[in-house]
Amino acid sequence: MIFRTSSISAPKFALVALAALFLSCMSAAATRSDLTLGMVLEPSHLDPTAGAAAAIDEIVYANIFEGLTRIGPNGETEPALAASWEISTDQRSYVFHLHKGVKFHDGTAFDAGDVKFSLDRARAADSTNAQKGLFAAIDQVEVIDPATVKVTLKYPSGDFLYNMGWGDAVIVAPESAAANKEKPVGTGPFKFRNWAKGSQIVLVGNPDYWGEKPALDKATFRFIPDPAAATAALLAGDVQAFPSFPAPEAVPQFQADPRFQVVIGTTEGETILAENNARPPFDNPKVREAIAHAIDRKAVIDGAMFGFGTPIGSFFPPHHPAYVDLTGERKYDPELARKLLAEAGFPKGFRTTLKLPPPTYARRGGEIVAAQLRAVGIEAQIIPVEWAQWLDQVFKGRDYDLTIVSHTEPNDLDIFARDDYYFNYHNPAFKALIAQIAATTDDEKRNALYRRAQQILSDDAPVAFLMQFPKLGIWDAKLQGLWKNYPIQANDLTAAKWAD
Amino acid sequence: MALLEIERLSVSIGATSILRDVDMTLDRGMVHALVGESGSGKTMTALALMQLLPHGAAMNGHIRLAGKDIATASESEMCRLRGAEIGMVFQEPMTALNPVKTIGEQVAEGIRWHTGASRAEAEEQARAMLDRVGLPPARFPLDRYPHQLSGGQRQRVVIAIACALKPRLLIADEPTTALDVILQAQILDLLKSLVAENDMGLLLISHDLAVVADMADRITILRRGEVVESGETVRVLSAPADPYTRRFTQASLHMPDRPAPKAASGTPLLSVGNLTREYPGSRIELFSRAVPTRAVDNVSFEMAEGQSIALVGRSGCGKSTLARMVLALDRPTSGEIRLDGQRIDNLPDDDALRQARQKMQIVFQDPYGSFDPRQKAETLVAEPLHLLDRKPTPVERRERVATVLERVGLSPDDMDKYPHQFSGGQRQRLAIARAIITGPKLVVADEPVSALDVSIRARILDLFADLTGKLGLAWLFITHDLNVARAMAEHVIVMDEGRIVEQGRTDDVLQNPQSEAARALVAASPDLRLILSGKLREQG
Amino acid sequence: MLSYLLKRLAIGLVTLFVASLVVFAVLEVVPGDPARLMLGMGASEDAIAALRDQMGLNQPLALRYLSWAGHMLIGDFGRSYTYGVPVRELIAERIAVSLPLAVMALLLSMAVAIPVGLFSAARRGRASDMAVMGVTQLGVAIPNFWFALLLVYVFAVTLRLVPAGGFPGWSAGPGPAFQALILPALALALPQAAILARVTRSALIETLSEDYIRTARAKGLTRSAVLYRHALRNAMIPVLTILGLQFAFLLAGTIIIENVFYLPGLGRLVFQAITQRDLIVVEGLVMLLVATIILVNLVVDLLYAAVDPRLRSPR
Amino acid sequence: MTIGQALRNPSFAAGLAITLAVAATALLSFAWTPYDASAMDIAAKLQAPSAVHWLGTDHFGRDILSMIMVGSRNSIAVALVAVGIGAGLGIPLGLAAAARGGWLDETLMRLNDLVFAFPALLSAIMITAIFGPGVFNAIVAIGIFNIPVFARVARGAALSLLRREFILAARAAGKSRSRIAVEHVLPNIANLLIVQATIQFSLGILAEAGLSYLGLGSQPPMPSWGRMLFEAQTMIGFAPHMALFPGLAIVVTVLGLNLLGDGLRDVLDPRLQEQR
Repeated sequence: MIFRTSSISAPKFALVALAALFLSCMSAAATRSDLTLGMVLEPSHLDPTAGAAAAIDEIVYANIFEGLTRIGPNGETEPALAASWEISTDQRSYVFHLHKGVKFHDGTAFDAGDVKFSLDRARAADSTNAQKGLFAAIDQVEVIDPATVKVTLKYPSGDFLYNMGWGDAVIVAPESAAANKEKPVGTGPFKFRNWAKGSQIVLVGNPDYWGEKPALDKATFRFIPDPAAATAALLAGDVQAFPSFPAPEAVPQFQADPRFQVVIGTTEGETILAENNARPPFDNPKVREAIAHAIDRKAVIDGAMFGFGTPIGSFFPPHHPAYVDLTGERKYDPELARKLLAEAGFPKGFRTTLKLPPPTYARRGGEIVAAQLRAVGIEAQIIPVEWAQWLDQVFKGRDYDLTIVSHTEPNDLDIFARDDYYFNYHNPAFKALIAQIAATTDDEKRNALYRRAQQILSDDAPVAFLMQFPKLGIWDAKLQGLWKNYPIQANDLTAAKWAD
Repeated sequence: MALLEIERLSVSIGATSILRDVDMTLDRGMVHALVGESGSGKTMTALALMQLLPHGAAMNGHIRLAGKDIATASESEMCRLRGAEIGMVFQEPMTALNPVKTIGEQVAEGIRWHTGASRAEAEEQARAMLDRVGLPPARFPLDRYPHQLSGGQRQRVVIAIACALKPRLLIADEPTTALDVILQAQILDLLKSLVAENDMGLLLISHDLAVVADMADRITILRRGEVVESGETVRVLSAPADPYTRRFTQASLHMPDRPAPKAASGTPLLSVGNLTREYPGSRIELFSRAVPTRAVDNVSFEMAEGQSIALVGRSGCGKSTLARMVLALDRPTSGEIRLDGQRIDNLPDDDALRQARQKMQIVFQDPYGSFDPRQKAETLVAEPLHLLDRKPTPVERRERVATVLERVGLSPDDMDKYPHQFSGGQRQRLAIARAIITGPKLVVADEPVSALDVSIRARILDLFADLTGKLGLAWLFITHDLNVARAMAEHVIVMDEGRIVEQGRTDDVLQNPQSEAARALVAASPDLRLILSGKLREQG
Repeated sequence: MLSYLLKRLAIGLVTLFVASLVVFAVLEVVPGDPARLMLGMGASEDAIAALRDQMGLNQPLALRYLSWAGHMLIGDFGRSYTYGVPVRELIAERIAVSLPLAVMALLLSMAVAIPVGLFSAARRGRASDMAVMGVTQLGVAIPNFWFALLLVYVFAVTLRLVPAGGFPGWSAGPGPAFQALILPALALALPQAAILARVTRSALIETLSEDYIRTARAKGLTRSAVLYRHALRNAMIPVLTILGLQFAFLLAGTIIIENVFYLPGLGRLVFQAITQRDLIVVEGLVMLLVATIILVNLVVDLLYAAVDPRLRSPR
Repeated sequence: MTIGQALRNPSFAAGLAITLAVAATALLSFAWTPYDASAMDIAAKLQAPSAVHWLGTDHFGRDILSMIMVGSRNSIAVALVAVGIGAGLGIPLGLAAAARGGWLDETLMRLNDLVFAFPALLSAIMITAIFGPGVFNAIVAIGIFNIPVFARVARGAALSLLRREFILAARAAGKSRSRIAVEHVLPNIANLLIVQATIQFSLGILAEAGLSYLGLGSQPPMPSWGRMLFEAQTMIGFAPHMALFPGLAIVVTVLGLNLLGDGLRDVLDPRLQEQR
């Protein structure tokens, strides 16, 4: 704990001294090897193969569990449990060579059988894996020998190695898989110690780790959903890092404070105003275009995110090599929006609803968007919903007009090609394009196709594109090795360490 | 040297003068009565002596206790005097004791406070004191709580508290007003003997001349905060010098001129046969059957038209329950009631009962509680007109109200006043007006004058007599006061523990009671005339 | 007295039973599928169906009620949908925060209110009484969460004396744990203390006008002796009533305050469980709170009897 | 008793003045506010109080004074309707329970117990979980908990009144129970109910603020005091004015109502009235 003694007047000193005495033990150590991280959401359990919550990966990914491959700090696919692999020329069979001498945290050995078990389990009929689509291409998994696995695909997949790096594809042991929700057992550099529900989860260093041991020997993830409390906890030193800080309004305060470093990175979160393309008047392209022109992305970013976030003109992350800046295509132009509305048959605008899930970006952004729509004549009634309702009503039931949400999965451009997706957007040309991308393994060719896809979405305006969600990382100035970006939602602590 | 000398005592609250130049002297072993009607300043005098006047009261003059002026004593000096030198007994035994402390604690508390005695010593003294006031420790252990005692027993506890340290001066403020006559006699006896035993001076505050005549050696009569007359009790009461005193004593002795009762004819107006009312008892244990209590037990009597009957008895003897059943406000467990030959005890709440109600009405004891404070006199008095078969028009209604108001001695202009704008006596007239507006044949009057001052009570009694003559009404007076029975009814029914123990002509029963209950009642009821003549005879 | 208490107990049990029906019925119609929430946006329909089966959500309603209520009778609150642990364990962890908080707040409010009430009643009508009552009037008007914000602003943000929120856990030692509970307890306690002080004062003043107070004064007891020996205990009856009600308010208050200070207590749990559609946790918690309130009322009834002998024995 | 006499009671006078001022502000907001309360000017966000924006601006650059003025409508409307629901249903129930007694009384009182056994806030959270947050549901949630309060007060007061002799006199005059309840009981307990209504009104304001603070009350763009506080919470470190003023608005309003209630209790006390 750090005190700015200069700000404390004399009479309060006794109290402060007392408080300092209580807490002195925490600041005494010379070089620390422990770290407390703040997280907004507490996961409901810790098994990444049985739940979609980003909060699970934010704790266990790369720390407790490892997959065949892993996704690195900049989104690159790297080897993990598989030291190397060979791909057949038809791109349909992969042979993975596994690291030897790897042990699970419960002492059982890791081998090819575990890989087969994990992949088969994930794609089984009764599997509760939230991302079964990742395994859709797999036809067969064979154990060649304890250190070699062969995976045969039904069709070539450019994303296969990348997909195997997701948290949902980590390798678990048959002995412990059933209990992973409560007591996760993986092969990673950290072991699960304990979980105080509603408060924190503690990991400790794994002395038997097969790879290079991390600098930290203890990591505590503390759950602080409230932005104000998050600010306070950082200021008080209760947490030393908040990799994804929830209160953009408080960031300038930390930027001005030399005790902290503020690292603004990127995420895979394309944040959009989704429109129900099947429901009038949003089935009318002119209405959708009008909405696209009615929105001032800068105001949304300034107002809801206090300036953090990158405006996007289509559904693609700006840090991706294939990104095209299309923000100029649908410019903020309320006059044009009104005109388009009139052309669509709504000269006086119309009334509609805007369902907002709980996160601040959605609620605040929604208020601004509603105000902007009101300015062109569209009266959008705000209906706040919980996530459970949002999933039920909006995502599954497609019972909505407008909603704001951030799509955080990496590489998820294909959602606009899905038939049953909640946008109700159907464009055969776009669908064909996505199919083509999936089957293309050459990077340059893929990127070209990606650019075309971006352009289609900008032209069709099935939804209004707002911004790429920023990663607001704030941590102690002496802390090093945390990820700047979120190519995948994870807090990989293998490289984290304290400077002296 | 006199025990207590009060000299030019004046008390005022704000601009209102409560007491003006009150003088009084009380000697050791003497009983001095302070008498007056409500608002005369009796209680204020007592509180001034104790220096327990309400917040904001200012006091002047001298109060000398055994020669020492305590009017200027400091609060801490007064604390030393109160309880030790001056004891006080209050009017309401039901509320004068702390409900959450045992009687032993409450008696011992003053002893410990003043003498610093140990708990055990103080308890020993408290036990002796309680025994002395008639609460033997064998039957009334110290750990009893007030709610486990009856009113009379509680008043004994209050007396024990007041006399625990044998104070030189005892002040008793209407100590028996809340008790029935039998308890009144017992408590007065107790006070008298305590005074004699300890050579105390007793300042007895009362509005009841009969009580005072029996108890007091000297008397001071207060009126509106001033002394009107003072002197030896018998002398003042038998030969009053001041006109107010004269009126006061006369009112106390007042007997209204009652019209001669008519000869009874044919069917009785009211006939009550074998009437019983039981209330479910409280279960002592969880699984035992509750024993019902009988408030009225197999009662039968008849009333002729135009007849006045007094129903007398100690409090709790069942007379009020009986009255409520007669008025069909409560249903009997068994037995029957007939009004004008028609059974009314089992009528459903409909037209038939409405017809019956036209013939009977009620006057209550409390002139304050018997009116809805938010309605005007006209509405209140006219309320029973609701019973008529044909509802009167507003004009007719006003006329009828005006007529009955005049009949009871009020002005038709009073119609637009609210109850709180009337005095107590006027309100009782209003209650009578309400009772007679439908032209009933029977009016039940439940203690109709016991809350009124003596002079007002005399005039209300006159009004009753007047109405009996003019309207041919039959009255059922419910009272514990034999003087009211004597004054108003030719026939008296004595009740005890739910049963009728004796009935007959009033004079016969009261002069020569046969039942034990009636004898006790008569013996305990002070009769001013008899007491004065007795005392005068004693003095020769 | 015994039969009175048994009757109250019986009424309490019936209330609890009806409450269980109400709670179950109400929560059944809450929209939102817990299984879908757990698996998130990318989940396939058959994965969700498989999870619903695992969670027992596909059984008929009546059967689920009976099994839920039956298990609760033997102290089994079921297993949390989202956390997968027994609800009882979750509650046990959270109660270790909420209970100390509520008790601290209750004690704090009593420790402030009763002396203040006594002080004010003893100085009735004087300037000091007026001033104190003015402050309490203000205290009653302050919403506890706003007060909490002010406390955070002053003590945590500006002075940095205590943490602004969060709970280090009892394992961190009593010092830091209490430190984390001080502001929330204050925020809960002071508005309640204001109410309690006013009730104490008016109950005392009411009692001071009783006849037995005059009896006690006539015994020679000083004003303050009368206040402490006679008035206080009698005035406790309305004060107890308010204390009983306040406990319920405190429980409700913890829902807001635990959210303000981010304390992992029952209040947060219930809020969180509702948003996560972890209905079994909500049901268990609501029943627990209802039972607590019924129990507290029963205790208040018992305390009445302890204070007032009239309720202890028949006449 | 005249208004002039009543105004000599300082608590009543102050309470009435504050309450009228708040009500007047709410009415004024229909006609005029310094700015459009929902107009955003994100460039002018988080300004401290100044001559331009008297109470500063919020994170969207909206004028806080205008928002507080418009928000008062919301607070008043919710509390008022909730009290209306509570009184409208609770008083007849309480009177019926007192006048009829027996099983009706027993049943109603047990239902009361049931409602009282649920912490109000918890039930409000459940109600909004089902029907979604919004003004209407906030009103229902607060209103339901007013019913037993009024029922209890009406019943208690009626029971003590029913023991008075003038009730017996009215029965002797042949009036039915329900007629007595309306003619004699209701006017006599009206004072008590009015005082209770002001108390519930102020509690309603607090409850609405609490619900809105938790995001369960009225929804944007309608400003509400509770939600303003919620939004201010994360910015308290650098924009404390956002938390200060809406909170003060709540305190002042509740204080005014409480003072009014206390004053009314004294002013309407029949014991004091009859002495006049």
